[in-house]
Amino acid sequence: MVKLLSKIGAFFRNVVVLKWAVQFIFLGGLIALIFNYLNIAVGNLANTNIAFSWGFLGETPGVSIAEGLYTLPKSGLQMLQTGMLNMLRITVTGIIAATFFGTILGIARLSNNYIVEKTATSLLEVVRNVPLLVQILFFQALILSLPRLEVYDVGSVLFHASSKGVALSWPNRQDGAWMFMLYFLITLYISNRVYKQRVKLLEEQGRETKPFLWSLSALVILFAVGWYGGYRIVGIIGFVSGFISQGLEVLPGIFYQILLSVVAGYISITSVRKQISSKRSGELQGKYSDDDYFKMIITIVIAIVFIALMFAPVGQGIAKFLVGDEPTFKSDWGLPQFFGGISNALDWSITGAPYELNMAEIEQVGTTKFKKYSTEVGKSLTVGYFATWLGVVIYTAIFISEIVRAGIMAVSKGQSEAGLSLGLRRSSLLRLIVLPQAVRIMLPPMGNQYLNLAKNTSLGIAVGFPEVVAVGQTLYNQEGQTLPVFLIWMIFFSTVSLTLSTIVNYYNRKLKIVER
Amino acid sequence: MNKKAIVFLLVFAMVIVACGDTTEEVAVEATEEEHDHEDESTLEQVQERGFLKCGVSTGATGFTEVGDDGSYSGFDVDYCYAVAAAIFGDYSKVEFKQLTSAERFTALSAGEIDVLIRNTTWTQSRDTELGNDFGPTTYYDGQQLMGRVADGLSNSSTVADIDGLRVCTNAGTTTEKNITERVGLAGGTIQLITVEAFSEAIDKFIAGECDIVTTDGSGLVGRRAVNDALNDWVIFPTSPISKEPLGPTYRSNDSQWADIINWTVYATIIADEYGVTKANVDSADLEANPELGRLFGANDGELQTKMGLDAKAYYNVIKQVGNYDEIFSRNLNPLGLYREGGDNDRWADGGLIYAPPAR
Amino acid sequence: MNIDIKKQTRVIKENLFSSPVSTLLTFITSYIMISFFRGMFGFATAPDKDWLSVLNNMQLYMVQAYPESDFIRIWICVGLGFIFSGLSVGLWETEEKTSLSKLCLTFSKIVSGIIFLTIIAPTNSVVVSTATGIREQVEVFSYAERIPLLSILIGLLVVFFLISKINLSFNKSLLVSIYLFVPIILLWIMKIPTIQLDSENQRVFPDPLMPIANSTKIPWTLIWISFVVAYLVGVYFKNKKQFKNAVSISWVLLPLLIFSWIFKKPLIDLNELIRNDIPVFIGFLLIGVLTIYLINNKIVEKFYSYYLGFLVVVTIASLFLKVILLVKAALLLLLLFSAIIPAVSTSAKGKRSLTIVWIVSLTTTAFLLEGGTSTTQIVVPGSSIFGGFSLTWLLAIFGTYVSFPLGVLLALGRNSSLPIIRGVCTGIIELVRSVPYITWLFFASVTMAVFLPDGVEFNLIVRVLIVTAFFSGAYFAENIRGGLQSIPKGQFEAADAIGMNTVQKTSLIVLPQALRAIVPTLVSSIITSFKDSSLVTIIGLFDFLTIGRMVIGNQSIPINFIGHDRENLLFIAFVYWIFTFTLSRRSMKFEKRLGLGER
Amino acid sequence: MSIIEAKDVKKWFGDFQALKGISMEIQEGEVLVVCGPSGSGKSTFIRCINRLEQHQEGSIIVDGIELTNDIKNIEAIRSEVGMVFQSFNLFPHLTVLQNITLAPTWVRKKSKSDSEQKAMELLERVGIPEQANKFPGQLSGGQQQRVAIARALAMEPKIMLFDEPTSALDPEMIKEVLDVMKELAKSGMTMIVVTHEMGFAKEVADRVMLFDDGLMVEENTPNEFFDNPKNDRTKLFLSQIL
Repeated sequence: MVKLLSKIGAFFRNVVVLKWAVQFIFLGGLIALIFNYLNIAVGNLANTNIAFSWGFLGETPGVSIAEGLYTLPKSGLQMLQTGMLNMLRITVTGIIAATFFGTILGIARLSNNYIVEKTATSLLEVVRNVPLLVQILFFQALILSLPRLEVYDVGSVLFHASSKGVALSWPNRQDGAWMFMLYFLITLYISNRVYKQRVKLLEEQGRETKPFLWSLSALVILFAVGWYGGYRIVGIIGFVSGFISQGLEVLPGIFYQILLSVVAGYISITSVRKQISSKRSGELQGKYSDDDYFKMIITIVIAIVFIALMFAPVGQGIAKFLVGDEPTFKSDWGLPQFFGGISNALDWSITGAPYELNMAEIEQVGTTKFKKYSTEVGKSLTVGYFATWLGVVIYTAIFISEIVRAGIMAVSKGQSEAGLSLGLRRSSLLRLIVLPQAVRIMLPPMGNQYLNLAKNTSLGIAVGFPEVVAVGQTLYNQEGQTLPVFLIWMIFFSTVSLTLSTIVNYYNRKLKIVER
Repeated sequence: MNKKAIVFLLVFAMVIVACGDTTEEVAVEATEEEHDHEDESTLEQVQERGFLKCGVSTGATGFTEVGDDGSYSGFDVDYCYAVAAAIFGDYSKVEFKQLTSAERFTALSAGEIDVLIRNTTWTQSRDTELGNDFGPTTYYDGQQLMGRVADGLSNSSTVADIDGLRVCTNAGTTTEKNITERVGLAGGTIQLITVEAFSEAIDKFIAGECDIVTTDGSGLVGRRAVNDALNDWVIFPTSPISKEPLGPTYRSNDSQWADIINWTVYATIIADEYGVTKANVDSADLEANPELGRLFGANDGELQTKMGLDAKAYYNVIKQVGNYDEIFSRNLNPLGLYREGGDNDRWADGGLIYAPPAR
Repeated sequence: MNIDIKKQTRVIKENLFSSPVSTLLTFITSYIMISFFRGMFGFATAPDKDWLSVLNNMQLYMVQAYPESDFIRIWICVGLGFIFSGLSVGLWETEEKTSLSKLCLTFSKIVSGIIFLTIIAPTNSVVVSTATGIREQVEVFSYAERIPLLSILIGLLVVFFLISKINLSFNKSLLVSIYLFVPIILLWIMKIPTIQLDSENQRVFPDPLMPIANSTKIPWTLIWISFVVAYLVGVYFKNKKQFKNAVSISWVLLPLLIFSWIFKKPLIDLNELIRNDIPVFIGFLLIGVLTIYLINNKIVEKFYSYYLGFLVVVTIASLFLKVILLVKAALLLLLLFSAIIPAVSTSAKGKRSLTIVWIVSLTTTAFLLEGGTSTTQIVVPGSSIFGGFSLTWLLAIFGTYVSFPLGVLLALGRNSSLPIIRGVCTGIIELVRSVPYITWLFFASVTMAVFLPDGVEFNLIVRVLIVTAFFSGAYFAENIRGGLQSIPKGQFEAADAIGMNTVQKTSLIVLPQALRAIVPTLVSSIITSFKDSSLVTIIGLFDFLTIGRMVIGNQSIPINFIGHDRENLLFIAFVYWIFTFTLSRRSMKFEKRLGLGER
Repeated sequence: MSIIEAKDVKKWFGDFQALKGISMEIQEGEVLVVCGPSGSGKSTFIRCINRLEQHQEGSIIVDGIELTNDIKNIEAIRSEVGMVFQSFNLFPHLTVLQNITLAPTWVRKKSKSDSEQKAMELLERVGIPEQANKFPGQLSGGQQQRVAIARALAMEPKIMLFDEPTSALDPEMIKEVLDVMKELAKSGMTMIVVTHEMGFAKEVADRVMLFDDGLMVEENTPNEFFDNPKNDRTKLFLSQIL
């Protein structure tokens, strides 16, 4: 008896047992807590007559949106899509602009010129210490204090700003633009290959092969060929995706459910097998620790949960979405539609220049006296877009300038001395020694700033820019479904953050490897 | 004594100290509320608490305004005061909660407020789906549009004339949907810019970002009276594109509470019918007008006491806040909103303001 | 003199015109800066701007609807803040000396700057005339105004030049009180137009000139005097380490005190106070002090574990029994102290420090309980809670308060060796961080109510604080994790090797090192919270920004400020800037000093 | 009776096998020097003895207690076994005195005055009593390592483990640390020392062991080990190191 008791005692004193017991108690408590709150939520929702449902995604919200893909969305999903695209539009252009201005400002802060340096510093101190929201509101007030768009302001202009927003001359996309863009990417790849090839030749044969000149001329030639119609070769992809689209239309929703389940199962099984085989090398018969077992189990459990979800209503919903089931979601983002869209965009019967440089145009609305900026020709930015864009770009640029400055300062001292002692010129010193290292220091904090920029676009709600949060708010004001909208926000923003950080991490890793 | 236990206690105490303040606050509130909710009627809760929690707008000229010392005034605010006067005999026992349009119904159903008097439109879906009930309409409003004469608009313009224009409105209300639907019916499209507060929409209109601004007629008239020095602004179409009856909102399933709110509104209307005002309520001839007598508690105020109120409850309302006409003219006349000839005139004069008899 | 000018020209040439590109840049930047200033000046001084809409609503801006009869509470809290600042400035006074001539040089630099700005300021500004609706040039800064102003400024310059000849040097920290003195003097002498209403509630035209906010003159002056006194006290006690510790602890506890005393209005029942609270307080004070002084006595030491066991039992029992809250809290505090007393109070110095800490914490607890447990809230006519600038600060400080412990826990969890806990904490941190703050605020304002049990209701501010706790907690966690990762692995191994358990390892070895590394982050995070709190305007909380852009622009009764939100926006931006700028500058200086002291 | 008994100890890191079956016995009061090329598993082995690493097969018995997953045994063994690290691992935020008194007060539950007294004695013993109130960052490497030894001794261990205690030190500091260790060895402490200081091994060791590739290649008395090694691997090792 005593022996048994002491055995039980020893069992509970076992480190491994303790470790997992603590964790499972924690997990159990957490699950119980979540379950409890979900229960409460279900009860409360029942009391207020608002049942949790995704139905609003398919219903017509009956509200129009200021700008974006669908200004008169047919379904809640289309409305959210519009908001998401608006948000992405501002994020992508904002990141590019903020990096550009931030780098300039960062260099300006290192400038020897007293006035330039002080101006950059005072800009930093002002922008950094005022809340972004106030800045965005201020920019809006600034644009609104511009003159109205008057009756006599009609015709084509290079640039025009008024209280209605800003209009710029712009290379407008023509029918072939998507094809050309794809073609251009391929061109970039080819010229990169040419560069590497020539460098290799240089190294092997030890003669001057002018890699830069070669790749540049390849780029120019291919670009010229593409611009005057050569881009139509990409139409092959469109042709293929047309077939794919037709093929996909036949497939029922259950196919996707099964396909996703099989993929999940396959991934989990291969990863478990990998883990098992990694400990099975010859005579060194490895031992599994409790953590290894846990990893295997959790992989399998996740896969099972995923598969189960695939056959639950969630999976059916996803499948419906992928099938592009018109009556349910009125979405244009199903897989057949997606490939159909590609085949439409990449059609080799399209001719003409891919882009056309247009002046901004102020046009008359119908037969009235009202004027507006043309949305077809040139580029017109609404006040909300412009204020938000300016706000987030300047705010982020300021932080980026600090990062750039710190990055360059961190490298420049000892490294510059070393470089100079090798006889490098100042320009090549910056290009070959300082920048590559500074970029490596700068990249992780830059990634954080990009994420902040993406999140800060949500402040557009204060100036009437219909990004995803503003649109979501309008939607739940109409339908009362706050919880689903909140979930959609979460999924969307998590995806954006994850994508951004993946990209940044990819480059980070790449640069690290290059360094070694 | 095991040292491990002490360390555990230490950490535990640290956690308590660390979140002490919020937990305490939470605990106090939680117990208070649990106590409150033991099948008590809203009236009992309010009386026990000692003040009324009234939900109002975050800012609507003429309806809810905050003065430079944080004091409240406005048409909706006065009705909150009236309800407090009826319950406590003291109009000042109100705690205002300023709510955005998005959170107002959540706040009401969660019990954060006792009554919502926040230019809220009475619609079927809100009445049925959200677990609310609506009191008598205090202000008959309707959505209209405002443009400039200089742009070629006049008060005979219609919704069809705004095809292709940029329209500003405020978010979270029925106006966004109304205008989209109406323009759609007229075969046009608009570019709709939605901002949070109506004052921002007006700013955009003044600056010229928007060609048209739309909201309830009362808001438009009010702002035109203040901002349009040139007499250039025009409100159209003459008959509003929607019906927006605004009035108090409360949780359903509490008829006693509903009666109190409803009859507070009716009392102001009836007093107006008899011409009884704040100033002359003491000299009102209750004998000659038995309806007034019943309402003001002359004969024991049996009806009021059955509601759970003081016999003098509605006398207090008129004495301290005033009748409908006083509330209206005090708050809305300065903005250029008048009752005469409109929907909000007395029913006898062709308006819609009508109260059931106090019998 | 001649050489001096030559030198100056050379410096200017080197700094501004060293190369053609540099020269071009100099001109372009100067042009942009000057035209930006002229634009801003024209925008701010245009006659359609009614700056009285800002001045007249100052009370609304600061405390919203907090009742005037209770303003004394706010003054006491602000005063406490200043007293502690004074003490801190005195205690951590720098040895740096500055002289009157240096000070005058700074002032003359500022005045010269203002002279330059006055000269380049625009004369006209374009506004839309309300009478005709046409844009027109309006004179905003006439030469008739400019020239007297310039002559005054030049006069000042001369005065400063003369004063600078006086040879007088004083301590740099003393400057703070001089800087504070200037606005307070201005409060007494400056007169500006103020809105007055006549008997019929009509605005009196033209606006009569009145001193700035009559009602705040005396409180501010008193506060300034107490600041100076506190500063002197601080200087006097400069070398007392215990005093420094006490002030540091008080800084942490001060917000709690302010919180409980601003929101709650305790009914002070003198009878009960004398019969219950004061004896309990004194009793516990004595027990604590006795324990501190006697526990390491050889005879007493033997009974330490019995004493502790007894204390644990009594404390646990008291938590379930119906005794006054002060006893419960004091017991808990005593237990906490008793656990650490034997380890700390071995030396006379340790005993003294511990006694001070004990007295301070017991007193604060007692005060907190008096305020915190009282059910009587301040009755605010209008809103349940005050708003405006006070709310902004409340959100910033309490956001940090609640998020810090959570951040520590999350960071520890993420760094844990236990996979499930690590996974969950990582998940929470990443999920919370990936979504913008504004969506969390929407969650607080509309969605959270769904998750609360029937009958439990949190004020929106409490809900916002909960959400903020998670949001900035997640950011904190990332910063703290950086601190944790900077601890070498050997530290853990060494702790293991001397036989410490996980809790001891964490609390004695890991956290002290990690937290020290993130002190600077703490300040910058308060600044971020302060700025981020402006977002609550979108969910309709009445913070500083909301009042400026939503409330004042809607005022029509009795004074009409409809549409005047641009000047308010500019004012808000300015106030935010002043606060964050000074705070970040101070923290930078403090950091530098901290760093120097440590190494 | 032997104080440490290891039988066929095996340890894997992932699929790399660090220990391939080590067996040994150490008597009380014995000083054992372990040497071998880097990566041979010598550090891993002594870290297994106080559970900084977990062995997967075989058994280790310290002072009659078997080292299992039982948390009670682990705690018991850790308070019997002191350890000194190559990189000192002093706690930088605590003074020298606090570093030493930390474990006695918190783990052994001794009163602070007692442990401070003891700490001062130990500091005298390692020869740096005047440094008691300095922070580790203000000391030299040799002084830090001596503090680390004092810290380990403060727990009054029966066994001391030294994991290359001198390899992060300058030559002149090595001597002062080795002197302390010699003194300790003479006082009859059971010690396992991983080191390349062959002079130390010759002078104080009772036995010397050579590890290679996770196996114990040779075990011998110091004289035999250096003058007459049995194994070719030992000869090679000695020829490289001497």
